Amino acid sequence: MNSERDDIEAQDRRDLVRRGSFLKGMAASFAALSGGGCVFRPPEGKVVPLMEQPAGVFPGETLWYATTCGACTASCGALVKVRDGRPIKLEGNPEHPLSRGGLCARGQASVLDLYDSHRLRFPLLDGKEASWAALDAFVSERLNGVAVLSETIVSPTLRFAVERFLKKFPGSRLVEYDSLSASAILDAHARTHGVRTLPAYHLGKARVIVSFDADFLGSWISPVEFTKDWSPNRQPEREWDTMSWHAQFESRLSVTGANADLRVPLRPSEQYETLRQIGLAVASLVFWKGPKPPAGEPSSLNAAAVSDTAGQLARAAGRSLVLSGSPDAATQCLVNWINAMLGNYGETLVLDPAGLQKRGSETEFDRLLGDLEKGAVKGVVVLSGNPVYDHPKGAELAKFLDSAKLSLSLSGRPDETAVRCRAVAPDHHPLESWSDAEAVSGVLSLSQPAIAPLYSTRAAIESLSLWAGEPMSALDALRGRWKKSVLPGADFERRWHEALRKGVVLSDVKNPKNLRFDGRVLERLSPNPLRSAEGGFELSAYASPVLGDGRQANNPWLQETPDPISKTAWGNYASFSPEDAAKLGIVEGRVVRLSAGAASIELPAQIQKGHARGVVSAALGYGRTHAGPVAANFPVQKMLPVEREELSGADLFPLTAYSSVRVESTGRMSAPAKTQTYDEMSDPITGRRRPMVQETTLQDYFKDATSGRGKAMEVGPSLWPAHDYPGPKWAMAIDLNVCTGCSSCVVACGLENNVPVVGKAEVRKSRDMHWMRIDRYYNENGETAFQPMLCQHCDNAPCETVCPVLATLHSSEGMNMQVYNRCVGTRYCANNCPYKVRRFNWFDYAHEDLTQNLALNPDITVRTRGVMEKCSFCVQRVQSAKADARAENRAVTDGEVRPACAQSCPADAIVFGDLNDPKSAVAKKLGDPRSYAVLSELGVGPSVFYMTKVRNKKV
Amino acid sequence: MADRDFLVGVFVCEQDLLAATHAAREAGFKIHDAYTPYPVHGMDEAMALPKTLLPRLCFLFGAAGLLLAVLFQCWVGLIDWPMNIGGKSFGARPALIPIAFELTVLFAGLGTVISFLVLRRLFPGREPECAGLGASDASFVLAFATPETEQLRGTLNRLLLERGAKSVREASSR
Amino acid sequence: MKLGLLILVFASGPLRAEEDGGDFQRYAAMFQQKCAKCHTVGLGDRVGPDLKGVSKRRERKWILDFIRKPGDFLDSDKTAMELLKKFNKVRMDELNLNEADAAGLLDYIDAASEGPVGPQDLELPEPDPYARLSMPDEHRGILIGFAATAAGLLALAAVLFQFGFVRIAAIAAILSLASGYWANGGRRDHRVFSRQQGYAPEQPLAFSHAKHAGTLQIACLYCHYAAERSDAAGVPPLKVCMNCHKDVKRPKEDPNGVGEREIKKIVDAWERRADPAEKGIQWVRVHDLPDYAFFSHRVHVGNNVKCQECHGPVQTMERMRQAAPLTMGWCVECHRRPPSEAPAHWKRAGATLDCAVCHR
Amino acid sequence: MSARVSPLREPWVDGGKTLARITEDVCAPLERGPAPSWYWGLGASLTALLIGKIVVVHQIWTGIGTWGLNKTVGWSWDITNFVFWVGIGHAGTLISAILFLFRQKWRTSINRAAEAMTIFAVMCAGLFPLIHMGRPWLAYWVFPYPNELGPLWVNFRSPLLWDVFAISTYFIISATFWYVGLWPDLATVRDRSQGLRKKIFGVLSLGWDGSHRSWSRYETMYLLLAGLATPLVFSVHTIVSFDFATSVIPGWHTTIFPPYFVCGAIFSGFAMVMTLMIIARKVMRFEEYITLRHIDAMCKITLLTSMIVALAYGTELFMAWYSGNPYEQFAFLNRIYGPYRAGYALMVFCNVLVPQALWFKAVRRNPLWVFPISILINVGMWLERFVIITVSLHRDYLPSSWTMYYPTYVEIGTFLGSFGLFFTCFFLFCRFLPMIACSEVKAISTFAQENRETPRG
Repeated sequence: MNSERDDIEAQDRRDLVRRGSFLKGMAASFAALSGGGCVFRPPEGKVVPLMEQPAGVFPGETLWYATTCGACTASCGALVKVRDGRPIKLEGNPEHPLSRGGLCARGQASVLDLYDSHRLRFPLLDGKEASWAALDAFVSERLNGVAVLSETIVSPTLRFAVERFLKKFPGSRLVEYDSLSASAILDAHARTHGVRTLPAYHLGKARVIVSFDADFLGSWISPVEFTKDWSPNRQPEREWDTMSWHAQFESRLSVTGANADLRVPLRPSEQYETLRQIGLAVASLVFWKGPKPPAGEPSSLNAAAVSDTAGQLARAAGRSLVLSGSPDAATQCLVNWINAMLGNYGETLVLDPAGLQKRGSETEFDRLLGDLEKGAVKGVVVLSGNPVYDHPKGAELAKFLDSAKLSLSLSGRPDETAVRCRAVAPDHHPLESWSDAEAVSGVLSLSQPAIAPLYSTRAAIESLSLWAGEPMSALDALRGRWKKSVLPGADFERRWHEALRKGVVLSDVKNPKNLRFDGRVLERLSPNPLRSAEGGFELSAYASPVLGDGRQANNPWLQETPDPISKTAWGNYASFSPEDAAKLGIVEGRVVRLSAGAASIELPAQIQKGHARGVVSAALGYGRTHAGPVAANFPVQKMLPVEREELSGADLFPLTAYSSVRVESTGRMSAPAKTQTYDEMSDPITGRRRPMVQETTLQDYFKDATSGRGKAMEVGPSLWPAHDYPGPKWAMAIDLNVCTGCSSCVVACGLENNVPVVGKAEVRKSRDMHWMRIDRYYNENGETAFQPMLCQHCDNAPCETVCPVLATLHSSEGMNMQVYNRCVGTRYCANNCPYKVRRFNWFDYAHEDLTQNLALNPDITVRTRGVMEKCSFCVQRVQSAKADARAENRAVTDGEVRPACAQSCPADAIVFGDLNDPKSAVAKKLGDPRSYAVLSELGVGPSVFYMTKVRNKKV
Repeated sequence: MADRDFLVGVFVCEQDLLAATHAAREAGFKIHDAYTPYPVHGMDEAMALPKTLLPRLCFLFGAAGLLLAVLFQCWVGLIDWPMNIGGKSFGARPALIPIAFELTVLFAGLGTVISFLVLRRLFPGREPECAGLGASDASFVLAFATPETEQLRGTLNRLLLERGAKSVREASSR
Repeated sequence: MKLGLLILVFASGPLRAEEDGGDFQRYAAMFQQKCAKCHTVGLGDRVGPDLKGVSKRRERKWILDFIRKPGDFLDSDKTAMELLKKFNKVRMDELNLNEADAAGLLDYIDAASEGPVGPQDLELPEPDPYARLSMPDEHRGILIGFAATAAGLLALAAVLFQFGFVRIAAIAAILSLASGYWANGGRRDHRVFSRQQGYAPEQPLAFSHAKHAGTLQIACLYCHYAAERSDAAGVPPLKVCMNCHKDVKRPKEDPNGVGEREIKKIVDAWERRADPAEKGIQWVRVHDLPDYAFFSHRVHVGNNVKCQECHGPVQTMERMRQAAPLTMGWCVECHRRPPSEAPAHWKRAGATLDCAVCHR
Repeated sequence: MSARVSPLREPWVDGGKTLARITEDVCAPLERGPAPSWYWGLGASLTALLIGKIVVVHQIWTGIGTWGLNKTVGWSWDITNFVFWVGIGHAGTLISAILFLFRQKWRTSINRAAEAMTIFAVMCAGLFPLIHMGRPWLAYWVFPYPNELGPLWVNFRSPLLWDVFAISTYFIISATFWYVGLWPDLATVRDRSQGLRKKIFGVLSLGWDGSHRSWSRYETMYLLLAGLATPLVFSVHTIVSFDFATSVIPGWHTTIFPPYFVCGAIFSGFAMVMTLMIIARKVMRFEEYITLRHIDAMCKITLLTSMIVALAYGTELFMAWYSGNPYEQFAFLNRIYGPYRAGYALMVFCNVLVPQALWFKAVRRNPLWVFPISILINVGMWLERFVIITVSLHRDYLPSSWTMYYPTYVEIGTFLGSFGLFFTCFFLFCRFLPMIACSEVKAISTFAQENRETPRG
C-alpha cells in the first residue's frame, strides 16, 4: 500500500487524467512496484488492499535500510528511506567510517535517477528492443579478445566477477579509467614510492592543508569524507591551536578555495614552479639533504605566500598535507616530495591501506585505443562509465565502437556510449541491486536493493557471470565472496545480517607495506609543457560539486541547484577574471567560443572574482547529447514531452585534451540562470557593508570572542508581551565557519519537501523555489563567505501579521507555519519577509512525469499554483519524532529531530533542537559568543542563529 | 399611496411658491406637499415641517457598527480562537481601529439611507405623486387635498392664482 | 502517480498491549488479537467453542498445553479431536505463545468468565459525539447567499418586467441548478453533497461490520492492524480475511445465502491471487480526507481515542458509512476541548491546535 | 441651498440658463443620442477592455507566472495599479463631500461625474487585489463568514484585510452617495421619457417625485452622508498606505505615509477629474456648465496638493538621512541612483516641477495647457507608486536576493484593460445617465438665485 499526498487542490478531474494515463503507461513497472509492497489507488476513490502484506511492513510506515551511495566512486555510506515499497530519500549513514552520516548533493539526488523515465527499460540490440536471450546469444559468440572498459571498479565482488570473466576469455583485459581522473597522482606514486596507488588521505589529522587546484571540499576524490575530516578543525572555540590553517593555490575560485584562509590565484602552468619553490623553502627548513627537482618555467610568484606557506608547513611537519589536482605527474611528484620531506606519509596520507576510489590509468586507455586501431582488441565491453562522453578521447573510442566486432555497454541509460554500441545489457540502478564497495582498503560497505527492479534490467555481476558460463545471482555472488574473504569463519549468517544492518564492515589490512619515498626521481623530472599558447588562455576544466562529471545530467534537482560559487544553475559557462574580461571586452552572458585543435565549444562568459588571470575555466558534465530531456532543457509546465530548445551548457571533455584554448567572442548573448545576481556584502551606492555575514580573524577572536559581530542597531522594547512556549521551542544554529557551500542541504531539503523544480527559464526570472538556499558573498577583500539562508521562524514574524486569511501563523513550538491549503496567494508575506525566503508557486510546476513522482515524499503536500511555500523546519520530522516519543512514553531527545538540511550536512554546520532545553546542542550554540542572528536589529526575533565566521589569518 | 385627488397650483419660481405656501397655510388650508425641481429653502418653515429623526438614527447605526466591529474582533481574537500571529498579543488593540472605523461609517451611511427610504416610503416601482406637472423640470407645484366644498375650492384657486400660480388644476396621485 | 493513500478505516483505542493497565489489559488485547476471531467468552460458540468457564470444564494444564501447541493436540489428543469434529474440522491456528502468555491469557479468560469485564462489554461512546457541531457548513452559507441573491434578482425582475410565473419559475430553476452545480462542482475541497457525512456507497463485497465487529466482537485492530503503528489504518489484506475464511465458508445463519456468496468472492480472489488479471477487491473509499490534511491513526489510537469517536458506531453498520462530517471544524472541536471536558479514557487531553499538525 | 450669493461673484453656470433650459441641456446627451466621437471613444475603450479581459483570463488560467514578478518582487504593477486607481477614486467623493461641507458651489457641475469616476476607479482598483491573488477563486476567504473550518476567521491584524474593509466600505458608501444624488435627476429623466426608458428610470428613481417632505429629509441625509464620506476618504488611503507603512521593508516602513498617500491621492484624483472634464465638456458640449472657472478652481487644489507631495518627497529623504538607518538610507539612494532612477526622476518632474506652471492664471484657464499637465500628473503619480512598491522591494535587506523586475505583456495588457474598464463605464455613464447634477445646478443657477426670496424678517 502506498500512501501519498498530492496536490493540495487534488482536482479529481486532473487526477483522473493523470491516473488514467499512468495506469496505461506504467502497467509494467507498476506490477513490479506492487510486488514490492504496494496497493494502488485507481480512480474513483477505490481502495484495493494487498493480497498479502509482507512481513514487517506496515502501510504508511517508514523503513530505513543501510546501503552504499552509487553516485560516484567515493562510495559513501547511505541510508535509504523506504516508504510503502518506494525508496524516497537517501541520507548519509552515520556508521560509515568515511562519510560519517554526510552525503553530498549528488548522492542525495541519486534517488531521483532511479525514477528517471529516461532509463533503459529493456536490452537493446542494434538500437532495438531485444530479449535477454537474444542479447546473451549475440554477446556470447563475440567475447574472445575483448577489452572490458570501466570506470574504477570499487566493488570487490564485481571486480572478482570481471576477473573470472577475463580468465574465461583469453586475450581479454580490463581497462579502468576515471572521468575525473587522478591518474597523475597514481603515476607519481608509482615513480616516487614504487606502487601505483592513490593514498588514503586523513585530512582530520592535518593542521595545515595546502592544496593546489584540488577541490577536496567540492568534487575531488571523496569530498564528503574530506569535509567530515576538515570541518572539526575549523572550530575556533576549541583550544588555541586547534583551528587548522588552509591555503589554496588555484586557477579558479572553487568551493575549497572559498573556504581557505590563504587563497592565491595561480595558473595551472605555474603550479610546478610554485610547488618547487615551496618545496625548496620547506627543504631548507627541515634540512632536507636529498635530491632537488629541476626548475620549471619561471613565473611571477607571490613570494610572501610561498614563504608563509612553507613556514606553516614546516611548523606542522607530520601534521600537514599538500594536495594537488594537477593532471601532470611531474607536478604530483613534487607534491609527494614535499609530503615526504614533512613526514606526512603514514600520518595525514597513507599508501597502505590505500584509497581505491580512483584507479584509472590514462596510459592504459591510450594503449587500448592503440590496440583497437591495430585490431589487437576485437571488441569493447563498456562495463560502467560513459567514456564516449566523459573521456577527452571519447570521440576516437566511439569510432571503434561503431566498427568493432563487439561493442557492448552495460549502462542502464541510453547514454552517449550506449547509443554507439551494438548491444546494451542495462544494469540495475544501485538502489535496485546487490553490491558492495571498498573505497579505502579495509572499509567494505554493502549495497542492498531497496526496491525490485523497475524495468527489465540485469545486474552487471549477473550478466558477466552468465557470459562467463557460470550464471549466478548477484546476491549469491556477493554472499559467496563475503563468506570467503570478508567475513570468513563461523557464524557467517549472523555477521552478514549485522553487516547488512550496519551497511559497513571494517576488515584489517594484512601486513601493510611500509613504502618509502625515493627521491632519485626528482632529478629526472621534466616540467610539463603547460605554457599557454600565444594569446591563448590556459584551460581549467573542473567538476562542479553539484553536477560532477555529468553522469547525473538528467537529474532535475542537480540541474536546478546552482553552482555554489557562481550561483548559476542549468548550464555551464566560461569564467574569466575581471581583468581578462575587460581585456577581451566581454560582459557577463556574452557567448564566447573556446577552441583548441579540432574541438570548439560555445559558452556564455562569466566574470569571476578571484579567478587567475590568463585562465579560462568551465565546468564539466554539461552539454550532454544523450542524457535525457532534463539535461537538454526543462519547460516549466511539463516534464514530458519536451521540446529540445537548447543544450544546458556545452561539453568540455574534448577540450580537456588541450591545456590551452583560443577565446573569441561571438557577439551573441545568453543570460545565465542565476539564483543570486548581486554578489557583494556591501551595497553598490554607499559601499557600506551589510552585517548579515559577520566575520573576524582568529587573532581578533582570541582577543574578543564577540569580535566581528559588527554594531547591530539597538532593538527597542516591544509593545507586546512575548508569547511563551511551554513545550519545546525549536531553533537552529548554523556555523558559518564550517559551511563549505557544498549545497548538499539544498538538494536534501528539496527532496524531503517536494520542492518543485522550475527550469532554466524560470530560474533566469529569479523564480527558483529553494526553501534552503546558500547565499554567497564576497567581502571587501575579495574573500568569500557562504551563508545558508532559510526561513528564520521569527518569533515576531512580519509575514504572519500581514496574511489576511491566516495562512501563516506561529505554532505553539515557535515555528512559523505555512498552511498551503489556506493560502490565497497575495504574496504579501513574501514581500514583508526581510530574508526573502518565501517562495511562490507561479505556475503549476511539473508533476507530469509519473515515474519521477514516485520519489515524492508522502508526508508533504505537493503545492499547487498560486500558493506560498517556505521552509517548515521539517515539521513532518518533528511530528513523527513526537509521535515516536509518545508511543514510547518518553520525551523527544536532543538530536532526535534533524531537518533534512542538518542531517545531510557533511560539515555538521547545522544544529537543530529545542531552545527551551538548556542542555540541548542548539541552546549551547546560542550561548556561544560567536552566535548572532541575521537582521536581529529589526526585532523580528529569528529562531535561526549563525556563528561568526573566523578566518585563520593575521590581518 | 391610495388614489387621492389633489388641487395643485403650479408656479414658475420658488419665490412665488413660498409666498403661496405661507398664504395658504395662514388661510388655513392643509398643505399636502410641495413638489419642486430642487430643494427650496424656507419651505420647511412655510410648511411647518417637524425636525427629522435622521441624525439620531445615523448615530445609532454608527454606534451599532462600531460595537459590532469591536466586539466581533475581540471575540475572535480573545475567545473564539486566539492565535499567535507575528508574536502580537491576542487582543492587540490598535489593530482593531481600522475595521472598527470602516464598519461605523458603513453602518451609519447605509442605515441613514435605508431609514430615509423607509421614512419616505420610497422603493423601486413606487408611483410618483403629482407626476406630469413638471416638478422635476422647471415647475414648482403646491398640492392640497382637494377641499371638500366647492367654495373652499374656489377660495384656494383664487389664492394660488393671486400668488403667481401659472395654473391651478386637479391632479391625482396616480 | 497517486498510488493512493488508503485510508483510514478504523482504529481501536482501549485494547492496546502497552497500556498501563497491566497484565489484564495486555491479555485483553492479546485475546482480541489472537482468540476473538473464533472464540467468545460467554457469547456462545463461534468458529470455536465459547470459552466461558473453560478452566472449570478442563484441567488448567491441559488447556495451557493445548493452546501452546494446538496442532499436536488436534492430531493426537482425544478430547481435542472430538472438539475438532464438533466444530466442523476447523483447526485452531498456532498461536506461538510462551508459557507466561498462555497462563496470562487463561487468567484473562477466567476473569472474563466471572463478569462483564471482557472487551465485549466495553462501553461505547455516546451515539453521536459530533452533534455539537453547530456552525453552518461554509458551503451552505455560500448557497444561502447565492439563493438570496437569486431571489433578490427575481424580485427585481418580477417588479421590472412583470414576468409571468412560468418564466420566473424557469429562471429560478436555472439559477438554483447553476448554484448547485457550482457548489457541488468538481473541486474536491468544494464539494457539498458528495461523499460527505452519511456517505455509504455500495461496496463490491457486502461486508458487514455489524456482523464482524458487532456480533462477532472482532477487535478493530485485528483487521486494521496498521492503525496503531502507522498514520494509515489500512484496509486489511485479503490474507487477513483468509485467516478465518479459509475455514469459515458460510456463516452459521445465512438464510439467503448472501454470506456464503460474499465469502466466496474473497476465497476466489485469494485463490487467484497469483493471476495478474485478478484485481482483488476494489473497495469504494468511504473516508477520504483531502490530500492536504494529514491525519495520524497511530497518534489517536495511541491516545486511546476510540475508533467510534470518529467513525461512529461501526459495530452496528451493515454497510460502512461516514458517520462524522470529517470537516476541519469537526476536528478542532475535539482538539480545542479544554482538558477538563476531555473524555476520561484519553491518555492526554488538550490536543494542539497548531496548523502544521495536519497541514504541512 | 444656501444664502444668496454675493453679486460680486460670477455665477458658476454661464449663459443665464432657465431651469427648463438646464433640464434640456443635461438630458440632451441621453435623448438626442451620442455624437460620433462618443462611438469612437467607446470603441477604443471596449477594445482596451477586451485586451485586458483576454490577458486576465490567460493569467488566471495559467498562473501569476505570466507576470514578471519573482521571488524578491512579489508586487509590482498589480499593486501599483491598485493604489493608482484608489488614488484616482479619491477626488470624486472628496469633491462631492468635502466641497459640499465647505459650501463650495462650484462642485455642482462636476460632482456627479467625479463621483461616477470614483466608483469606476474603485472598481478598477478592486480588480487588482482580486487578480493579483494566486488563487483568485478563493478570494471570498478574506471575508469573515461562518464556515466549517472551525470556524476559522480572518486575520484582523493584516493591513490587507483592512484594505478589504476599507475599499468595500468606500465603494459602497461612494456608490450610495452617488446614487442618492441621482434620484432627483433620474426622476427628471423618467418624467421626460416614454416606454422602456421610463420604466427603467422609474424603477431606479424609486418613485422620487420632488416632494418637499422628501427634499427636506434628503438634505439632512445628504449632509450626513457627506459628513461620513469625508473621513472615509481620508481613511481609505490611510489604510492603503498601511499596507506599506506597517511592513518592515525599508522604503515602505514609514510613518509619513498616511498623509502622504492621502494628498497624493487627492492630487492624482483632481488631475484625473480635470482630464475627464476637459474631454467631457467638449464632447458633451457642457462648456457652459463646466466652465474655465471650474478648471481654474481645480488647478488651485492640484497645485496645493502638488506642493504637499513635494514636501513629502523631501521629508522622506530627510528622514532617511536623519534616521541613521543604513537600510533606509540605501533604499532612498537606490531610488535616486539605482537601476530604476529614470522612474524616480520622471516622478519628480511630473509631480513637482510640472504643476508649478499652475501658478499662472493664464495656464490654469487654458484647457490646452491644463490637459497635458493633468495627464503628466497622472503619469507621475503612477510612477510614484511604482517607485515606492517595486523599487523598495527589488533591493531590500539581503543583497543575495536583490534582483530586477520587468513587466510582461500580461501586466501591461491588464493595466490597459483597467483603463478600458474605466473609460467604458465612463462613456456609458455619460450617455445613459445625467452627467451633471441637474437639480443641484438648478439650485445655483442664475435663474434660481434671481427668483429667490430674501428671507423674511
